[in-house]
Amino acid sequence: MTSADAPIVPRLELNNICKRYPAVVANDGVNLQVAPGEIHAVLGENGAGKSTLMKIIFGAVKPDSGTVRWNGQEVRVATPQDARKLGIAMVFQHFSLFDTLTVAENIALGLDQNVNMLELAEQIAQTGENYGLELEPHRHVHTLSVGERQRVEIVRALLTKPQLLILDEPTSVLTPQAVQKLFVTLRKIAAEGCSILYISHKLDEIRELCHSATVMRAGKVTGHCDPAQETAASLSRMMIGEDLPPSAHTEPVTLGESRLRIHQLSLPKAHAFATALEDIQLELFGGEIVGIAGVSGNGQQELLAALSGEDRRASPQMIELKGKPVGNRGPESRRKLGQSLVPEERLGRGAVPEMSLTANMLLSHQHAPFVNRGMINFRHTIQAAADIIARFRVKAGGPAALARSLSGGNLQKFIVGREITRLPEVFIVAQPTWGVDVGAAAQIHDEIRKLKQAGCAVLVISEELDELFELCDRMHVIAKGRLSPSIATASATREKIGLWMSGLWEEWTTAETVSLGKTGSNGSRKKKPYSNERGEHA
Amino acid sequence: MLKLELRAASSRSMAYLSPVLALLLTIFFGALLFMALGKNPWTGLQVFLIEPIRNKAAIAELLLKTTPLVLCALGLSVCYRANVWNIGAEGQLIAGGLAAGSTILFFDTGTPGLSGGMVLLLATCAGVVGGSLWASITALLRDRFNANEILVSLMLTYIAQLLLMYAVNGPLKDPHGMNFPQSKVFSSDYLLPHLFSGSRLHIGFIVMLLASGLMAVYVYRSFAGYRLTVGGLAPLAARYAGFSSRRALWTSLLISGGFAGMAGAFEVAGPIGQVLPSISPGYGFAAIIVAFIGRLNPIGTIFGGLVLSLFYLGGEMAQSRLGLPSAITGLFQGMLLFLLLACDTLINYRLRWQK
Amino acid sequence: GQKEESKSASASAATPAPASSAAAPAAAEPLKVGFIYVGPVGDAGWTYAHDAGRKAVEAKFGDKVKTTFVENVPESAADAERVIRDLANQGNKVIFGTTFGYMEAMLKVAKDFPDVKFEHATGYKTADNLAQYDVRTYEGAYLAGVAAGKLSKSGKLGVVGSIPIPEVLRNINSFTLGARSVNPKATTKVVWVNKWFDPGKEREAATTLIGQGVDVLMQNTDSAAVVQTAEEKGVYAFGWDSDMSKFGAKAHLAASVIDWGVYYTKRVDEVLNKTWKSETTWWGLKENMIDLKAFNSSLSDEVKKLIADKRQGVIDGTGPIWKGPIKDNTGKEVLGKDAVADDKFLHDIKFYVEGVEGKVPG
Amino acid sequence: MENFAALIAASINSGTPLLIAALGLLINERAGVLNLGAEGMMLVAAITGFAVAHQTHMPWLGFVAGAIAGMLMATLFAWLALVLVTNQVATGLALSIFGAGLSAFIGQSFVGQSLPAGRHGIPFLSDIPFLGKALFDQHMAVYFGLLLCGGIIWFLYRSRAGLVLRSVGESPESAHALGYPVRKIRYMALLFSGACCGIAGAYLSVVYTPMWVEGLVAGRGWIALALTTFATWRPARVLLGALLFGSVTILQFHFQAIGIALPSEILSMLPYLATIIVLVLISRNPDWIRLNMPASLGKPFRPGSA
Ligand SMILES: Nc1ncnc2c1ncn2[C@@H]1O[C@H](COP(=O)(O)OP(=O)(O)OP(=O)(O)O)[C@@H](O)[C@H]1O
Ligand SMILES: Nc1ncnc2c1ncn2[C@@H]1O[C@H](COP(=O)(O)OP(=O)(O)OP(=O)(O)O)[C@@H](O)[C@H]1O
Ligand SMILES: [Mg+2]
Ligand SMILES: [Mg+2]
Repeated sequence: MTSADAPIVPRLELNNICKRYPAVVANDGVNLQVAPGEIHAVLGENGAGKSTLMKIIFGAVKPDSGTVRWNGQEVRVATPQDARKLGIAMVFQHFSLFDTLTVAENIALGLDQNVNMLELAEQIAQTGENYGLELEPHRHVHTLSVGERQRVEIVRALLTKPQLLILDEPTSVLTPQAVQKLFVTLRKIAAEGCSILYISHKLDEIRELCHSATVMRAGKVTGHCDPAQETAASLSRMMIGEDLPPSAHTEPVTLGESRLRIHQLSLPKAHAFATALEDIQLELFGGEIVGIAGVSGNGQQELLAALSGEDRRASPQMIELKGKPVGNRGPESRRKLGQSLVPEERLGRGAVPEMSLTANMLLSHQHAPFVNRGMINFRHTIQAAADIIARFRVKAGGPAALARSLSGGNLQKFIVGREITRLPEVFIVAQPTWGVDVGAAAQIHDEIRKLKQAGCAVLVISEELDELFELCDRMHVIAKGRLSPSIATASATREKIGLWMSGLWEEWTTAETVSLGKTGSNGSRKKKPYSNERGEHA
Repeated sequence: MLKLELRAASSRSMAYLSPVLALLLTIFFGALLFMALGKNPWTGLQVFLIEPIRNKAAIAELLLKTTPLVLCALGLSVCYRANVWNIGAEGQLIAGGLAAGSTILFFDTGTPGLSGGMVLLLATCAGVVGGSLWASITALLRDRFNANEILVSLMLTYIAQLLLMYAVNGPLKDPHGMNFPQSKVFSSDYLLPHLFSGSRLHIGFIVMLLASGLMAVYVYRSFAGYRLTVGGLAPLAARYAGFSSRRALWTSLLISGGFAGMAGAFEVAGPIGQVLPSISPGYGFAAIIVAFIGRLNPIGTIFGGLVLSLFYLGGEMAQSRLGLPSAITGLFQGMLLFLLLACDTLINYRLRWQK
Repeated sequence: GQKEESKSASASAATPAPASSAAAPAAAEPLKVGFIYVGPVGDAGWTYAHDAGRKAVEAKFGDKVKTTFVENVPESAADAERVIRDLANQGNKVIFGTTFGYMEAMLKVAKDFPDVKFEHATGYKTADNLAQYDVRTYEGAYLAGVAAGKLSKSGKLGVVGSIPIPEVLRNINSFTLGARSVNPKATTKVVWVNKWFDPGKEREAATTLIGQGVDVLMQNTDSAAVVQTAEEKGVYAFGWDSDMSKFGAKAHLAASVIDWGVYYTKRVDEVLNKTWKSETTWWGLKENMIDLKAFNSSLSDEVKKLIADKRQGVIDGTGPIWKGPIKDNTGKEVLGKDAVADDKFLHDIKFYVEGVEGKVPG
Repeated sequence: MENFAALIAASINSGTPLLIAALGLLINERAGVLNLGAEGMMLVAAITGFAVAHQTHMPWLGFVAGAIAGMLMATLFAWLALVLVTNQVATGLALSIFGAGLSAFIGQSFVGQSLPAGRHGIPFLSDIPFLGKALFDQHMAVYFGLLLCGGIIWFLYRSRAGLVLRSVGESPESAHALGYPVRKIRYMALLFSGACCGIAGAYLSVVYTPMWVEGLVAGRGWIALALTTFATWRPARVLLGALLFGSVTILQFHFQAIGIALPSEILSMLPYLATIIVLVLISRNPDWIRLNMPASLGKPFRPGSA
């Protein structure tokens, strides 16, 4: 290919790209160059404008101004079809797959010319062999695991024989081991001369994989660099424009009594696309933060539904809240026992988008003085909403603002605030800082720690390992609907947790699983041999 | 090109302006229509919109027709708030009318029995129960079998109509009625008392006003109403909060059926005064439009009801005064609903010129 | 209640609308005549026949009358009452309500407008200013039955019925009696559509009957669908209420045609001459209000002659249609030997005569 | 035997409008658009088709006019539901209510008018005993319906365009990301469906009845909608369902004619009862529906909003 000293014609060159949305400037005069065969990282915080930029390159979003040069020629990429014709392929941040279609059909949809399905199957097999991306062409996508789905996306991209492959946060859903596997593939692709644009905000990954990097903040490019030469701290300074706020150090807390106990919780699939829960075992004590790690789609939603009371199929004894069997009780009766829960989706589940913040208070404040004899006390509710807005520094137009008018982070702060002001004894939170900026994330983490200090039992379900390592006293891993034994954060490594995320914790000896709490009963408990309770899963 | 742009927050004023705008546009298109039919648009609009409210007696007729429309729409609003697409208010109205009529016929035997007021109260209750029962079939099939409530409630309307035909051809037929398919005429004791002499406007109108007020409290002030609204706007949030969607389904359908049934009872015991093979000229369907124009707001439905009632009477007037086809009513109704939906876009979007 | 109604008379009279016409000098002012129709006028059938009657009034009296009609008024009394009241308020002095369902509404409005003459078709309640009128459609059906009995090869006749009220049962029975008077083995099958006017259902019903081997159809419904279906399938049918021959040149044997004009012109004349009285009128062949007309050119003279004879017999009373012994189709005798049915008997028919298959619904 | 052949023929005849309309609706539902306005489209198409056939004395022109009318109605729906992103359920209801009013209005002067009845059927084949009468003595539209069914099976499962259509119904966001013009595809699907509903409506007024009367469609649009669910969005099952409903419609009269002692009003309920029962039987299993229903059915999509 190109020799090092010859003048290199960049594969892709962006000049002064601007894209303005009603509320934000997503891209503000962005310049970017990618050389042939280069793995180029674009990094930045949530909302920095990375995805928008990639969609502009791929023709899915039209820029307001700016030019794109492709192999030295100025081009207009109006549609993804144009992009594919040029040799640009993209793997989207949110998979663009079709659940009820087969792998082969999904791939065919990413190719522009009509293809014979038999030939296509062959090509899929071929590509799979070349890059270690095995796929069964006739399976329906909804039966695939998240990793397999990503393979479909990548194979689909590769089959267009791209000169530039764009990957938008490909690792956010992968286990550390799967990430390593992916890197092998990507390096191979790059070695064949294909350029790769790699989007992430995970600094270690970028330092490990990428040849060069462009850093974005609030729509602007704040620097180009060679990531291998940088430290995580220097990169993050470019990303957020300041040093990371120091994480508040907390005093060790003495453990309280058992607050939440999940005992042999098994639930069959509620519907065709769901995950069955199998023999979940967990105990949570006052004054500790326990994390549940895992790749999304491994039963987190189902577990959360069982814990919140939305799914009431469990038998009463399977879930005990402060010693009371509640497996078949609804959300409200669990709230009465002192449980608060922050769901993963803010808009639509944690809050009603089209209702005011005041009205959204009532989702979890259904008792006096908010509701008296079936009638709503609006004065009190408005006051409570206003208090939360003030205390948690929520940027909102006031208690009357519609939930959907708040930014993701602010809404999350409001919801967390709403649940914390209930003074819970058990606090369950899913993805507490998902898509939230650093400042808000730090604030939320602080609040969670304060709860712990106050003796509350906290359960954090998150896909972000960093977050769990930072917050938790001990961790479980959920995989394929089963829950690992717990492990103290101090003795856990990313590698081990990564392996557990693929469901391989049986190999670890009981000696290594650290017992916890007062009883320590649950950590060392060996998995029971298949008993008759499995019958119901069939 | 004119482009739509999402507003950061939905416009509250547009929410109330939109029905007015839609009404004005309907009138505008109506005027064009009159012109196309070779009529003077002013005369046309005058006959269509002013003639029905020319004097007290006419206004009383307008209010009389508003009553069933608003009653049905009150219930439908609750359903639509809960995201339950009941379009079978017509069938529920018929079921209610049938139940109420049967009750009155049971007591109206010429022999002294219960007082007229008592019977009317019973008949109204029977209407409410009848309508609710009819709606509960939809609820049951949706709840137990997940059957689409839109289609089921509509099919049940056809069935209710045939059931009514069967009843007046069979069990309820007036034995001295020359075998015609209708019941005997209720004695005057068993008819709803009129509000003032010289008009057919009956006490049901007052009940309708009270019901609207009550429903406004229910929807906006009570926690039960809040639960329904949450279920309709964000089903997942309702689950999270612990509000049962099954309960919302049943509550909304029973309320809706109850009100539609009450409307049927009032029609039968009011202006009709007997059980006939046809007791509604499509109030249950027109009430869908009423509910939307009323913004699913119980007080708003009163205004929606007045508008639709005006259209009904205006259509009659246009026919008898101008010789225009009576189908003009249906056309105006459809046009209004369409324009309303289009105007509603402006609540969440603003219009912008863009190249 | 009724008390309020009587009070409302004065209230309504005080409303301005009628005053305007009443105040004008009487001589120049034409007599305003109103008609209320249940269906659209259209091209054939019941309302079409009434409208032809209205036109006959206009043709006869010219400038002396001014007619208005309102069509598509549902039978639900709630609406009919308002429309009738509105017509009265508009200064119409005679108002014809052309379907049974308007009876109660007309009764109520008649109380409030004592100086307006109300005429109600096919009902039975009268008042000082409310008259009843009807037509003996069964006489037409009988003559059609005679033709059918003669022309049917299979001996299986079919009727597409609307709603099983006595009038329609009477027509079906008379049709069967007519057929059996010339072919004692003839039988009649009935399919009800429960509508007066629903071409789709009428067609499906006719198709079903033809599928069952019926080769002559009669209908007691308003659309021409039955005639059309017969034309398509190559069987015979009759027009009903009006001439439907243009819908099936081959199939249309004849039509039982109502001429409401005979009655309407007479009554309007009486109003003009101030001799109008409330009474009950039931006219038929004799008064020329109904007749079997529009004979198919293929009908033989022999059949035509037979029909003419039967017709004459009905008119002069030598050959009454309903003359005993007549049995119902369960074998029970409903009319003893040589007994001739009176109007009360005819009004109260709730059975099928022998030869009609099935059971009376309801 | 003869009798039975007539029964089959009549069932096919009355099932045909359901078949054609439901096949059209299947296509827009496969593209993720729920159009409850089928009844309104069919009504307007029925009167338009009738008026044109009546004025020109060319029945085939009636079909063309019906198809165009259906497409215009579909465009109206598309403008609201796709461009203004209104609630599809409400918009469909509006289309039905509007269609009822508009058709009654246009049809005012055509009520009771009729078209000349004609004999249909395939020459020679229709003379075969039994089979001829049962199957080959029908209007061309019946065979068109069958061809349409086959064509749609091929289109959906064998052609690339069909694959794209299915993908749009499955996940408009993904299809958009891959560069497919979602709204255009949905609009085309709606147009096709409008044309089908239009042809079905014209069939009712030009061939089936053949006459215009207010409310001529009598709920068939709604039954066609139910048929798509019944068929779990598969064309071959639509054919089966249409025949089933066609025969139920005819059976109510057949039962009367052979003297089944049930009130005729009760027998008249049969098609509606059948619809409910079928809906219940099919919807009972949520997984079955979930796996077959186009995932985005009825959900509004605005490109660039995600
Ligand atoms: N279609 C849109 N309309 C309006 N605003 C948008 C739209 N798409 C993106 N934005 C806004 O543009 C900004 C940049 O978004 P973008 O998705 O490019 O961020 P990102 O860097 O990819 O973030 P993340 O790491 O969360 O994926 C955000 O504030 C976002 O809210
Ligand atoms: N697609 C969109 N269309 C219209 N407005 C949007 C859109 N996305 C975001 N906004 C508005 O833009 C503003 C910024 O939203 P955004 O989600 O980008 O915030 P953010 O910068 O990511 O903040 P946070 O970190 O708190 O999530 C908010 O007021 C939000 O309502
Ligand atoms: Mg992104
Ligand atoms: Mg954000």
